[in-house]
Amino acid sequence: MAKSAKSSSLAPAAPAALFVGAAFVWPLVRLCAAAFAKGDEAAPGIVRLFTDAYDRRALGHSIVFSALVALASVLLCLPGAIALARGRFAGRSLLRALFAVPLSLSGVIVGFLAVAMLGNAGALPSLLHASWLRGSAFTVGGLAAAYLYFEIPRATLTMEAALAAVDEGLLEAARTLGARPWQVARFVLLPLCAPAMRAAFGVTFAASLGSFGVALILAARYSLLPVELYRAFTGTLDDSLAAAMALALAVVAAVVLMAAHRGRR
Amino acid sequence: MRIALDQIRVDFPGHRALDGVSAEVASGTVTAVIGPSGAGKSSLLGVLSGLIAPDGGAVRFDDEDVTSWPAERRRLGVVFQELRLFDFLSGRDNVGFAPRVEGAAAGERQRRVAEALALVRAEKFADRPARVLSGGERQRIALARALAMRPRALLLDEPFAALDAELRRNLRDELRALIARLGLTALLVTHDRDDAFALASRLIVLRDGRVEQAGDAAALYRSPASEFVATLLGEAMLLPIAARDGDRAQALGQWIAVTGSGSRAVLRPDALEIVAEGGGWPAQLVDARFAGSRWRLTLVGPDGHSLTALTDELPAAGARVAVRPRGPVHTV
Amino acid sequence: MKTAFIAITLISVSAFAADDVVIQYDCIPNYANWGGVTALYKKKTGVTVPPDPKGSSVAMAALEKEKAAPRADCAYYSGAIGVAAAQKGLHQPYKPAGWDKIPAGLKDKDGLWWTVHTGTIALVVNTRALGATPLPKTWDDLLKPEYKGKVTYDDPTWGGTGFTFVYGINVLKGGSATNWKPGLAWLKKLDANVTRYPRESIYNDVLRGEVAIWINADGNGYKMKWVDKGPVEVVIPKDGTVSMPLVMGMVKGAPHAAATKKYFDWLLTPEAQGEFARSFFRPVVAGTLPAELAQKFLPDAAYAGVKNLPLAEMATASDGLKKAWLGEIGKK
Amino acid sequence: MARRIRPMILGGALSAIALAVVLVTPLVIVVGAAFVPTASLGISSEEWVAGAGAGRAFRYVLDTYGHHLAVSFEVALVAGALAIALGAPAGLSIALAGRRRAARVLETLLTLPLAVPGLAAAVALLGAYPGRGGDLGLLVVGHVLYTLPYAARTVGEAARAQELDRVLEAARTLGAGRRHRFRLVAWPALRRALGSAALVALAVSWGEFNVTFLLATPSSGTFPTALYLTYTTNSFPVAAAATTLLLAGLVPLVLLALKVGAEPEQGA
Repeated sequence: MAKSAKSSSLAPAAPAALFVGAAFVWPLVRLCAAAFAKGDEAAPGIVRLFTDAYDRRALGHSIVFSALVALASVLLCLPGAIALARGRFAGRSLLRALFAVPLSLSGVIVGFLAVAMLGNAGALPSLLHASWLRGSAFTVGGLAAAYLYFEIPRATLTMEAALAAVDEGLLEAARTLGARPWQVARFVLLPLCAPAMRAAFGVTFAASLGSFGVALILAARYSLLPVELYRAFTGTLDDSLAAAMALALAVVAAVVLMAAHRGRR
Repeated sequence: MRIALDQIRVDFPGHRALDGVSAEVASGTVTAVIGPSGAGKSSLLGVLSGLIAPDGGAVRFDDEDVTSWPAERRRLGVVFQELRLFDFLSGRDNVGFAPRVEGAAAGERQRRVAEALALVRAEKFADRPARVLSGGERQRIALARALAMRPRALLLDEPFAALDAELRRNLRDELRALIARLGLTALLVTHDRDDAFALASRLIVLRDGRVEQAGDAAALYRSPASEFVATLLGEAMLLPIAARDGDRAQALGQWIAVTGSGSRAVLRPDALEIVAEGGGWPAQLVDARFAGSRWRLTLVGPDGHSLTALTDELPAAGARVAVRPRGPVHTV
Repeated sequence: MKTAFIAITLISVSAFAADDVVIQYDCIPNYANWGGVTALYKKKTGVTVPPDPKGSSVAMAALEKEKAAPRADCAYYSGAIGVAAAQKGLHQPYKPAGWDKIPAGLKDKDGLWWTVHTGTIALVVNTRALGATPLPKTWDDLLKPEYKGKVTYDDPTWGGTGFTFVYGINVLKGGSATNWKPGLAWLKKLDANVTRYPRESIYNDVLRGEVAIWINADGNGYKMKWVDKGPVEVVIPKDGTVSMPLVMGMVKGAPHAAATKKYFDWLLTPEAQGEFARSFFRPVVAGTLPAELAQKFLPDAAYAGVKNLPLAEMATASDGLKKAWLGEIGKK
Repeated sequence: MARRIRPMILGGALSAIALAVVLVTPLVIVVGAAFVPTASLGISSEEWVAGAGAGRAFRYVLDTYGHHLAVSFEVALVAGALAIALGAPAGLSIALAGRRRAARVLETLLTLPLAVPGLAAAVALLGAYPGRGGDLGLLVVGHVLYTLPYAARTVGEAARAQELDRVLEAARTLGAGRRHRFRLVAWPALRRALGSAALVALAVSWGEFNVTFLLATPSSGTFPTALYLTYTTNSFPVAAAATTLLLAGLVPLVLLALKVGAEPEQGA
């Protein structure tokens, strides 16, 4: 076999692999074990997660809520992402910076921003004299708005990166073939953007699912799994249930991300 | 420097890239390795440059076995197909790379860089960042970078593939003059016969990892060892031979002078001439177009065989003509 | 992997020098003025007692989880949770100087826990947020539809005050240490009017009017009214309520034991007790409640119906009642 | 040069600008609230400690949570350094190894943590290494888990974009040994990517909350955990001041990362 002198060895990657193994893979294995262990409870955490109506609903809420937020953010941000990826206009890099900064905000800040803006004593209700907005931060709608705020930067920048490869010449070709603007969008642009949108959906879904700070601060009566996980882990010391919830979050997020990134590169 | 390859074998998962290739590049000559894509050309270049360790066989520079030498010790000036310039450096710093790693003193470095840039006439744009140069400019810088190393030989991998026809012809002529002037040994890897004939005096024809034929370029063109070589090196019409009598053979009902012991005659368009009716194969003129310096005629010969001829003048329209080889025809 | 952690820990040397810190679980700055007390202690001794957002139940849970390698030095609990922690063997005995000034019923005979100040479960009402709805007078008023979405109490699995209320209302409604049905039934009815069961201090939310009625310690209400000048009134329900001692305990295996003992001693000094009093939590050491603060409390008559609950019984029932509350109300 | 009017781009740009305004306005209002003593926005509950003036709010935050700021700074530096030390060589060697299966498997392994929510990773870490909760080492490990993948990916993509494997081969044919190849080719080619990866790692660690919240204790909490404290227990101006301090660390890091990471503009 020609050991082509070209292919360099993967040795430099060993330390990083060992680290991720010891700090992530091994703990995840222990997490699975804990989730399936009964301990002094009636049944293993993973079973109780699905038999207990409240916790099951929290898991359901988390998945549905994250999916809706991810879908909304992808559709909302597609035009902007196309402009950022394809357009050459002044201030483009400034605009991208305005998205990059909020991207690095952690959930807890976004939760606080929501309360500051839409709380009972929030700034927006008084600035806009819209009393119906008062306290809306603590409703499901407020929670969705906060999550959307949290995901817009992520969706936009993920799609922008993926859209750089879109060949605009195809749109012009379609026009020369008689396609009207909406037909160009529907039959050429959308298929071209589909991989980027799928990737962005995966990333925003996983981020929403795992987002803990926003839910902790707004903690409306709409139960979300990360908060129940926090309660199980710190409040009732139910390690097996906490492990099961953590495992559920991890598996759902990983599966959706893998599916969204199928066929990338 | 004389380069010799002895029974070189290279296996990659799933296929054998080079299967016992032996060849020689005489010192001071320019040899071209030609073959379709997948024939093993780039593997050969990899083995020569030291970037690929062969599974078998030996590489010798002037009778010294260098098979195990790493690329950085071989001092072969390689101009890659993708050029592979250091885009984070200027043109000038690219050219200065080899002298720098060699540890040459600053003054010496500047002198060698200036000399290399002059050779390829790249002084004007040398100080701009490499990534903003045009295709032709990047090509010159890549060549200068190899020359600045004062290489023992040049390895050129499809050097003109990415350039447009006109630029290609200029650079080709310049490179040919440059190599001659420097007396360099060079090996060119290409799938384009025009490049091969323009630069190389000797050819090595590669097919599926084996040497199909090697030797003087003109000899290979005129007397190819196989149909593969014949069609690779030029446009060829292959006529079946009905009968053979010593150095004469009968094809399409006419007796013609032949060489070689093949069963089919290799006719080149430039080796056919148009004569009055009865002087050769009776043919009907079907199409004629002016191909730059000469006329390209398409004719239909006996029992429908199509013949192509390159001639200086155009026969009168509708005239009944005949086609005849100018000299002996090689058979494969 | 162990060595890697030690290496990483060594690299990231904690920003704290060895003993100029005391880690107190449940040290919420604007609850019972812990912010002011710890700031005063730091000014006096340079020792930092960092703030900690844990409620009493979560603090006890954290101590249980870290039993093998304790992180905390001491913990502050509302009511019986501290006694429960002592029963679980999480504390080590220490009788701070001034031990004898603490009334008998409010301290453990072995020094495993002791009361630092006391409060009373009451209704902390933001009148602006309540709007036109009249002030509730009794517990049963809270069940009326006009209080829908206006009532809140801390999740008992998070905070001790919440637990003290849940246990207390059960006793008031005829339940006992082992029979929780009356209390849970009443709380189930109240659930219709409850906005949310927070798992963090919502002092600011109440002050800003995010929340109308907060069932919590009376001291917080008085502080909002007199110190923060918020539109807040304190209501002691006519059909009785319960007192709530706030206890402290030293963690078994506390990393900074010496510093903790000095800290505990200081907490019972008139200076510290006076600082606590500024948040209208009644100091446990008699005579340290300044007169001008005392007269801002509701008249003693309002406190006539306040029951003192037997802490030991309450402690043993704590885990069970919390799970029952979760099952019936928390997780519905 | 005639610029083709591209309606799609125009529409897209406007919607991007609108979204940017939605994103930035709350931040501006909150940062503003930290400087302007807005009694209306929230009654200060530390009237006698923080006082009304903005300066007092910042001083209150620094007095009360200064330690958390120090821990955040320290954890970010250590985690950032480890992320680069482990991630960069890994990203580079994976990129240079090209199509081999082992390289692709390694690449997936290294980016796996990003697929899993921070909270779950923290629970897993505490489960696998009990008793180490609150130990700064575990906190740093949690942060490295979420910064190492960025470093590996950024460096790897930079190497692939510049076809570094081929350029290194060219350098070898020009006589450059291993040391020269690193110093004169790999380093200049990847310097930008490394810089941007380091800055991103610092920014991620500085703002990290999901992994940190369960791993931290009062003495080893980073500033975001202090932020949570101010949101729940302090007045609005103090919370706004704390948020401003966090942004003061975050914004420069992010903008610098963008600038350092940006490709040199094509063209003269």
